[in-house]
Amino acid sequence: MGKVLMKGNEAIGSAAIRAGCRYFFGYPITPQNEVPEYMSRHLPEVGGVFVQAESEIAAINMVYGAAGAGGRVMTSSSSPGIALKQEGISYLAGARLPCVIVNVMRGGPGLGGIQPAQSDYFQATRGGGNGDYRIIVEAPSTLQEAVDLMQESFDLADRYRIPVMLLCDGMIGQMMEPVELREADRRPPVEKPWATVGTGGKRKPNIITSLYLNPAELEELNLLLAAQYREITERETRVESIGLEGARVVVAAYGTTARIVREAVDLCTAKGIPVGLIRPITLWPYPYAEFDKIGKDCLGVLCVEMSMGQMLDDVKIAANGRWPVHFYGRTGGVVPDPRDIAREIEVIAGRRPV
Amino acid sequence: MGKVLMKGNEAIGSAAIRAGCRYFFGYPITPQNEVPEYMSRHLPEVGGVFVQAESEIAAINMVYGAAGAGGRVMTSSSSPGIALKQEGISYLAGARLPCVIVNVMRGGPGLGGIQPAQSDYFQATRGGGNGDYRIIVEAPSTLQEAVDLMQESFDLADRYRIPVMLLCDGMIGQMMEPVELREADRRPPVEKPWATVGTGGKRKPNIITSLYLNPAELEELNLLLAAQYREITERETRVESIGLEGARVVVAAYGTTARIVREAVDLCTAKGIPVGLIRPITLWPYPYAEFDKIGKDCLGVLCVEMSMGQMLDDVKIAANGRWPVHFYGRTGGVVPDPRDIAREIEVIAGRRPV
Amino acid sequence: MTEKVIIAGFGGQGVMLSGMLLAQAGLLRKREVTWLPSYGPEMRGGTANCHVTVSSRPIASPVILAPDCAIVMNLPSFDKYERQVVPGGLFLVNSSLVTKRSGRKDFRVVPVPVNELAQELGNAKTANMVMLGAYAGVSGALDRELFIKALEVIGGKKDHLLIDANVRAFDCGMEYVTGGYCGEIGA
Amino acid sequence: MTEKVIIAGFGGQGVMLSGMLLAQAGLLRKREVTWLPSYGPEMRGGTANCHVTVSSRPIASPVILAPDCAIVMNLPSFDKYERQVVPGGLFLVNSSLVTKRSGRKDFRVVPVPVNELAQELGNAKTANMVMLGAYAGVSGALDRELFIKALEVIGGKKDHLLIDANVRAFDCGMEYVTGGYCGEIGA
Amino acid sequence: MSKNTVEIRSEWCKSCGLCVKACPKGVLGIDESVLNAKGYSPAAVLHPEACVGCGNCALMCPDSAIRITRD
Amino acid sequence: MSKNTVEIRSEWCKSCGLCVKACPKGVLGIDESVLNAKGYSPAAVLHPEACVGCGNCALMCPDSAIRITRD
Amino acid sequence: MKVIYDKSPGLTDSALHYCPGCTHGIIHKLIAEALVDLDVLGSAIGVAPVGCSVFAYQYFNCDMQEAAHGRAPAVATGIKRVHPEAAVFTYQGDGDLAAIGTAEVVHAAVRGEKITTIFVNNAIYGMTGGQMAPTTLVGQKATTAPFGRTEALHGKPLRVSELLATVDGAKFVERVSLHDPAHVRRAGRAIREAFECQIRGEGFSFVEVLSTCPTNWGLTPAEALHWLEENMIPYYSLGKFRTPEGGSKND
Amino acid sequence: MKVIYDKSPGLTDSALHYCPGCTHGIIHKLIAEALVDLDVLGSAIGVAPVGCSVFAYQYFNCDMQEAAHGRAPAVATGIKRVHPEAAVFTYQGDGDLAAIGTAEVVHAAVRGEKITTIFVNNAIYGMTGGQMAPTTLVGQKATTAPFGRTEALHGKPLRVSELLATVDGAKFVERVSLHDPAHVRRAGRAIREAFECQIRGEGFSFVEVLSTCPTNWGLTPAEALHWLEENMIPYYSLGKFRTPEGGSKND
Ligand SMILES: Cc1ncc(C[n+]2csc(CCOP(=O)(O)OP(=O)(O)O)c2C)c(N)n1
Ligand SMILES: Cc1ncc(C[n+]2csc(CCOP(=O)(O)OP(=O)(O)O)c2C)c(N)n1
Ligand code: SF4
Ligand code: SF4
Ligand code: SF4
Ligand code: SF4
Ligand code: SF4
Ligand code: SF4
Ligand SMILES: [Mg+2]
Ligand SMILES: [Mg+2]
Repeated sequence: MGKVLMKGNEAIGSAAIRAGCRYFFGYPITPQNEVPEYMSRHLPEVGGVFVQAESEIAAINMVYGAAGAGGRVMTSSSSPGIALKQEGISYLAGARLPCVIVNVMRGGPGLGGIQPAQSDYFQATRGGGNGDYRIIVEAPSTLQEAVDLMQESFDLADRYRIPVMLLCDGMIGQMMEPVELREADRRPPVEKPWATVGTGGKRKPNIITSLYLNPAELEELNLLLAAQYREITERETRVESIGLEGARVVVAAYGTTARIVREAVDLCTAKGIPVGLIRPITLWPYPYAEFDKIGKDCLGVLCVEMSMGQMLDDVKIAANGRWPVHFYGRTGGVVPDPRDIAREIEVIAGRRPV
Repeated sequence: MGKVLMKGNEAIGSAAIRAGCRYFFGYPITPQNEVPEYMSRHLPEVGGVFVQAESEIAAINMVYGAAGAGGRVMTSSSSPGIALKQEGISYLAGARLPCVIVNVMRGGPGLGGIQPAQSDYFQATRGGGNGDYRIIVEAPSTLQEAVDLMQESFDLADRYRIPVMLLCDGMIGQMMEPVELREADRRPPVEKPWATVGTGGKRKPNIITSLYLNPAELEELNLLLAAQYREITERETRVESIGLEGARVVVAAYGTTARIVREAVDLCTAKGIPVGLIRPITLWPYPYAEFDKIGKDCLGVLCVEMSMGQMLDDVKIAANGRWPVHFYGRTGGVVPDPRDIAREIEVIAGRRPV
Repeated sequence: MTEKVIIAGFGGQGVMLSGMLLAQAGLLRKREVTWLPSYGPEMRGGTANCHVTVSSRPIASPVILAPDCAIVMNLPSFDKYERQVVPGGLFLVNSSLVTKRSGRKDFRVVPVPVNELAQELGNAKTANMVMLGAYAGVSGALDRELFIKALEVIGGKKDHLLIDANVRAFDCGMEYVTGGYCGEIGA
Repeated sequence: MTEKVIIAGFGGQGVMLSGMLLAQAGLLRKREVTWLPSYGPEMRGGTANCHVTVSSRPIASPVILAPDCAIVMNLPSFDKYERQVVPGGLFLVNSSLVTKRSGRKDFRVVPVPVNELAQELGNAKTANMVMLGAYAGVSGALDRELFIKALEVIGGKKDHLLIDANVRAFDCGMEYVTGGYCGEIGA
Repeated sequence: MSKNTVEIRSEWCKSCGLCVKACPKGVLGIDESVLNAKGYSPAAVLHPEACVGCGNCALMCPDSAIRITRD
Repeated sequence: MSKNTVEIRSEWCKSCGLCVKACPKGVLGIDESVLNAKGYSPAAVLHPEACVGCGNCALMCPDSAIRITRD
Repeated sequence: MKVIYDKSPGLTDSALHYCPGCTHGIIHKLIAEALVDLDVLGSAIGVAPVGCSVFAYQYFNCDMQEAAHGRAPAVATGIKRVHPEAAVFTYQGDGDLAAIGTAEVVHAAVRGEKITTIFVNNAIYGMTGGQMAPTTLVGQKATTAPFGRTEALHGKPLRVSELLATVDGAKFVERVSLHDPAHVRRAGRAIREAFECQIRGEGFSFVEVLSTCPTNWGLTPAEALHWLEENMIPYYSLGKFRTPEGGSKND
Repeated sequence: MKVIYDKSPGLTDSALHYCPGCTHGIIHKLIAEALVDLDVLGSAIGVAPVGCSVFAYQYFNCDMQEAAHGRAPAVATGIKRVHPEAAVFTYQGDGDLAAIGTAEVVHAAVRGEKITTIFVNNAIYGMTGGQMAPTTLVGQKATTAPFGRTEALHGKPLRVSELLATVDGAKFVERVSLHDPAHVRRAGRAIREAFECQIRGEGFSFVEVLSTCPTNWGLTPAEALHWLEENMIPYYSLGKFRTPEGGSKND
C-alpha cells in the first residue's frame, strides 16, 4: 500500500481496525475527536461495534467488560478524560485485562487548554490509579510510528494480559503526515481461555475480578504482576538513540518533542558540538539501560519535555549521579523552539556563558 | 486536654473540626468510613455542613465549589475512591483552591482489598490527574501526628492555595491510640479575596477556573505554580531522621511502616549494627536533602514500603548514585515483619550471606 | 514491660470491644497502648481480630506478629494463631466452639466454655466479657476496677443495666479460671 | 529544499483546507510533508492556523517558528505572523479585511483582496482558494495540475461543480498576482 | 397421602429463622442446644408429620439450606 | 406618535440575521457591502420609520448588539 | 421421590457470606432459578457490583465479572456488545446503582441495552456499615445520618423504578418485594420476565427488589421483613412500571 | 428617552465567542435579565460547564466558577452550602448535563438542592464538533453517528425534564424553546420563576431550553430555529413538568 496523507487521529483509528480492534468505547474530547469519529464510521464496515459512552468512566468500564469477554477493544481520550479513567485502568490492571488506551495529551492541569502537551507522563507511567500496577506506555514521534505501534500495542496487550497506552501529544493526533498503513491483521485471534464467554455448561465459570480480600492472595497477585512487569521490562523496552558514543551532551526526549530536539541537535552539530539523543519509545518500561551507552565525554544530560519536568525523574534515575541532569521544558501548549534547546545544549557543553 | 483513646479516623475528623473545617463532602468506603460518620454527627454541632455525595466524583467537585466559595473544606476516601477524584484534584490544583483530602490507603490495584497498604504513593505524589501539578502530601506515622498534621494541612492549604493530602495507610485510620487533641483554632479565618461570595455589586466578578486556552497564559499559570512549588519545597519539607551520622545502613520508610522499621532498627542495634532511619513526613515535597546528611560509613540505603516499591523512585533520586539502593516491600495488606526487615539490613551491612 | 494480645473470632462475637476495653484499661493505668483491628468482608459472621499492645514504653509497631497471649473465640482463629503465640505465652480458647486441642507444649492453654457460661448468666451476648474476665484471671494483667472504668469510658456511663451484665460476665470468667466457678458446666 | 508555510485566519475562512491542499500537492510530488493545525475555542469565527512543511528531506519538527511564507487572512493573524517570516520571505495578506501595512522592508508583502475577488466570482466561500492561487502565482511552489489533483484526493472526485468553482478561484488568485487580472477591483 | 421430607443442611444454616416464620404449619424451629461450626444454632424439623410440602420454608431460606422431597 | 430608535452595534454583530427574521415590520437587513473587524457583514436599519418598538429584534439578538429607545 | 425444592444448580456449592437472614441470598436463588428455567445458564454472563454482593461471582454458576462500584451496567454493555447472544445481567445494590452508578444505569436504559439489571434496594449501604443510601427512608437512621434522614437536609428517597420508567429504552421495569413467600414467588416471576425481555431482544429490563439488611437496620431477620412491608412498600409501591407491551403501573 | 431594550447590566462588556446566531447568547441574556429583575445579581454565583458555554464566566456580571465537565451541580452544591443566601445557578449543555453529568443533576434534584439549573438542549455536542448527544434526535446525523441516530443502535433520546420530574426534590421543572420572540419571552419567564423557587428556598429548580447549534447542524441560524420548531418540539414537548404547587405538565 502506498503512502497516504492522513490526520494522526484517523491514522490511529485506521491502524487499530487493521490490527483487529473490533470494539471501541469512547467519549468526545478535543484533541482526539477524530478517533471516535473515525471508528463510528468504519468499525461497522468490519462488523465491529462503536459505542459513544455517556462518559469516560462508562467508556473505560465498557472496555473492561468487553476485554473480559474476550474482545479486542480500545478507547481513546485526552488528559482530563484519562484522569477520569484512572480507577478503571487500575481495575483493568488488577483483573489482568488486555486493551489499548490512547491518550492524545493536551495542556493541564484541570481543564487547561487544547494545545499539545506532554504533562501526563506521570499519570501514564506511574499509574494515576490506586495500587501497584503498571501499564505499557508507548510514545510515537511520527504518524508512521503511531500506526506501527498500534498493531504492537494490541499484540502486547494480549500477550501479557495488560492494558497498553499509546501516549501521544496533541500534535501527533492533529497533524497530517504521509503514512503507509499495513495490511489488516489476518492471524487467528489470540486464544483467551480465561474470558467470560458463557460456560456453555461445559466448564467451571470464568471469573474476572480484582478483588482479593485475603492479603496473602492479594500479595500473590501483586507478585505475579511484578514478575510479569520484570519480563516486560526485559523483553519489550523500546528506544531509539543516536550519537551517544562521542557526545558531549545527551538529550532525552520523546514524542514530537524528540523531533524538535533533532532540529536542535542539527543546529549544534553544525556548530561542531557532538550531541546525542535518547528517544524512549516505551515510557514504561523505561529504557534506563540505554543511558549506560553514553560515552565518557559526556558533560551532562538534558531532558526536554513539553511539561515542567516529569520524565526528568526517570532521567535522573537512569543517570544515577553519573552526569549532571538538566531540564528544559515548555508547557501549557507552548511548543519548544529548537533554537532555545540548542542554546541550552551549548551552555551544558560549555560553549556559552550561563 | 488529656489523652483520649480514639480510632484514627475519628481522631482525624475531630482534629479537622478543631482546625476550623466546616464543610465535609464524602462518600463511604472502607477503611475510612468513620471519618464521614464522625463528621455527620459532629459538624452540625459547630454549624458546619456534612453532605454525603452521590459519588467520590461529586464529592471532590463539591469540595471544589465550597473551596472556591471560601469555605474551609475537606473530603476523605480510600484508594479506588481517590483514583476517581483525580480529575477533580487536577482541577483544584489548576484553579488554585485550598482543601484537605484524606486518603486512608488500602491494598490494590483495582478493588484490591481493605487491609492497609501504601501503594498510592505515586498517585499522591506524582499527581494521578492530568497536567503539571503537585499537591502537598503528608504522611503521619502515629495518631498524634495525624491530629497535629491536620491543623497544619488546613493552614498550608490556605497559605499556598493548594490542595493538601493526608496520606494514611489503613492502620492509621483503623487503629486506636491515645491522642491529645488541641484546642479549637480560634484565629480569625484567612482572608480569601479571590473567593466567589457574590460581588455585592461592589467589585468586579471573581472567577474560579483552570481554563486557559491561550498557551502563553496556560504556561504562565504553570510557571506560577512551579514557582510556588519551589517555595513550598524550600519552606515546608518535613522529615524525621535518626542515626544518620554513623549508620552502616540507612532505611527510608514513612507512615506506619516507619514504626515497624523502628522495631527492626532496634533489633539490629541490639546486634551492634548502626542503622539510620529517614522518615519523610511530607512525601511531596520530598526531603531529598536529608539524604545528604548520611555519613560516609553507609553501605547502602534500604527503602521499605507496604507496596512493590514506589517511594523507591524518590529514594533513588535522592541517593543519586552515592549508595546502592535496596528495597523491601510487602503488599496487598500484608504488613512487613520487623524480623524480615532486620534480616535485609543485616545482608546490606554484610552480616549475613545473601 | 510490654504485653501483646490478639483477640480473634467471628464478627459479632465482640472481640473488637474486648480489645478496646483492654486498651482503654491500659491507658487508664497511664500506659502506652495501641489497638489495631482487622475485619473480614462480612458485616456479621465473618472473621475479625484485633491486636492490643499495652506497654510502659512508646510502641513502635501496632502490629503483633508474636503475641504474648492469643484469645481465640472460634476454630479458624485457633488454627491461625496457635502457632504465633510466643513460647511461654498464653492461649485462651473458647471451648464452647473449639474442641480441638493444641499440639504445642510450650505455652499455657486455657479452655473456657464462654458461650455456655454466658448463656447461663442469661445473656448470650456477653460471652466476650466472660472471656475477658478469664484473661484477667489467668494473666493478672487487668484488674476489675480498671475494667469497669474502661467500660464506662467506652460505653458511656448511662446504661447501668448493660454495665452490670458485663461486669457479671467478667466476674464469671474470672471465677471460672481462678477456680471459684460453681455453675453447672461439666468438663 | 524545504518550504515552510503558515496559513492563518478566522475559523470558517478555510485556512485548514488550503494547508491540506498544499501538503497533499507536496505528497503528490513525492515530497515529505507535514500539516499541523491549531484552533481557537470557537467552532466558527475564532482564529485558526496551520503549519505546512514541504521538504525533500525527512521533516524533524512539524512546528514552524520561522516561516518562509505566511498567508494571513485577517488582522489578528497579520499581527501575529508579520514578525515571524524569515528575511527574504513572503507575506500574503488578505487586503479585503486587513488594510494595515507592514513596517518590515526585508520581505515581500503581497496584498490580495480575496473576499472581493471571490464574491465577484459568485462564491464568497472560495476566498481561500483565491489566496492559494495567489500563493502559487507568487511563489511558484504549487502548480495548477497538482492543485487540481490534490483537490480530487482530499475532496473526492465526485463533486465536479465544487472542484470547478475552486479551480476558477485558484486561477483568479493566480491571475491577480501575475497581473492578468482584469476584474473591477480598484487599488 | 404422600409424605414430605424436609432436610436442613445445618452446616449452611445461619439460624435466621425465616423458614420458621414462613412455615404455615409450625413444622420448624431453631434448636438452641446445638451450635454448628460457624457458631449458629441451626433450624430443626420439629414436627415432620405436619409438613404439607408447600415449599415456603425452602423458598425463604437465603442460604438454600433446605431441601424438600415428596415420596 | 413617539419615535423608536434602533441602534446596532455593528462591531458586535455576527450577521446571523435573527433580528431580520424577528422583525414584524421588515425594518432590518444585512448590509453585505460592509465587513466589520471580525469579518461579518452587520445588520443595518433599513427602514427606521417602520419600527414599532416591539423589541423582537433585540430580544432575539444573541450578541446583545441591538439597543432600542423611544423618544 | 420428587424433589419439591433444592438448591438451584444455577448456584455454586460455595456457602454464602451474607449475614443471617439477609435477603441477598433469596435474590441469588431467584436469579439462578430463572437462568436454569430459561435454559440460559450456559450462555449467561453476570456482573457483580461493589456492595455486600461483591462476591456474587462466587455464587452464580455462570461466567461472571466483578465491576467497579456503580459501573456494572457499563461493564455489562461491554460484554453484551461482544456476545450479543449471551444472557447478560447485573446485580446491584442501592449504593451501587442509585448513587454512584446513576449515570450508568440511566444510559444503559437510554441505549436500550439488552441486559437485565437486578436492583437490590435495602435502603442502606450494607457492606460499608450502614451509611445512608439514596433510598434510605425519611426518618430512618444511618451511620452518616445519625439523627435520621430528613427531607430538609437530605431530600426524599430516590424512586429508581419511577425514574427509569420515563426512559424509552427501558422495556421492562418492575418493583417487587421479598417480605413473604407469595411476594418472593412474584419476584421470581418478575426476574424471569425481565430475562425473557432481554432474550427477545426488546431492550433494557430492570427489576427492583425491596430487600432487607437486618444487620444495619438493627433488627432480627424476621423483624426486618416486617419493617420492609410496613415502611418501604408504602413509599416504594410495587408493580410493573413498564412492560414491552407498554403497560405501566397496573399489575 | 426611554430605553426599550439594551444589553443587560447582568452581562459583562466582553463580546460573546459563540458562532453567529447561536442561541447560547439569547439564554445568557435571559438569565442576566432575571438576575437583575430579581435584584440578586450581587449575590449570584454561577457555575459554567464544559461545552461551548465554557466561557460563560466571562459573560455573566457576577461571581462565577468553572466546573469540570458534567459536575456543575456538585460544584453548585458546594457553593450553596457555604453561601445558603446566594443565588446559585448552573448553566449546562446536553453533553454536560444529560451524559457525563447525569448522576450529579439527578442527585442535586434528589437532595432538593436549592440551586437553579439552566439546561441548554441543542441536541448535539457543540464545542467538540458535533458528536451525538443523549438528546440527539432519531435520524439526526452527528460526527459519531455518521449514518444518523437510530433507535436500534443508540436508543431514543433522553428526555431530561420528564426524568427529573419524577424526583421529589425537583420543585420546578419546565421546558421552553427559543424559536421565536414569543417563546423567548416565555423562556425568560420560566427562568425567572426558577430563580424565584430557589430564592423562596423550595428546592431544586430546572429549566430546559431547546436551543440551536447552527454550526454543527449545518444550517443557517434562521433555518436552525425552524428545524428546532419542526423537529425538536414534537419530541420534547414544552411546558411545566413540576411546580412548587405540584402542578405538572399543563401550562
Ligand atoms: C469507588 C468506590 N467507592 C466506594 C466504595 C466502597 N463501597 C463498597 S460497598 C459500598 C456500598 C454498598 O451499598 P449497596 O450498593 O447498597 O450494597 P449493599 O451492601 O447494601 O448490598 C461502598 C460505598 C468502593 N469500593 N469503591
Ligand atoms: C472530562 C471531559 N470529557 C470531555 C471533555 C470534552 N468536551 C468538551 S465540551 C464537551 C461537550 C459539549 O457539549 P454540550 O454539553 O452539549 O455543550 P454545547 O457545546 O453543545 O453547548 C465535551 C465532551 C472535557 N473537556 N472533559
Ligand atoms: S414445606 Fe411448607 S409446611 Fe413443610 S416445613 Fe416447609 S414451610 Fe412448613
Ligand atoms: S431459613 Fe435457612 S438459614 Fe435461616 S434458619 Fe432456616 S434453614 Fe437456617
Ligand atoms: S423593535 Fe420590533 S419593529 Fe422595531 S426593528 Fe425591532 S423587531 Fe422591528
Ligand atoms: S441578531 Fe444581532 S448579531 Fe444577529 S444579525 Fe441581528 S444584530 Fe447582528
Ligand atoms: S450487611 Fe446487610 S445487606 Fe450486607 S450481608 Fe449483612 S444483612 Fe445483608
Ligand atoms: S458550535 Fe453550536 S452551540 Fe457551539 S457556539 Fe457554535 S452554534 Fe453555538
Ligand atoms: Mg444497599
Ligand atoms: Mg449541546
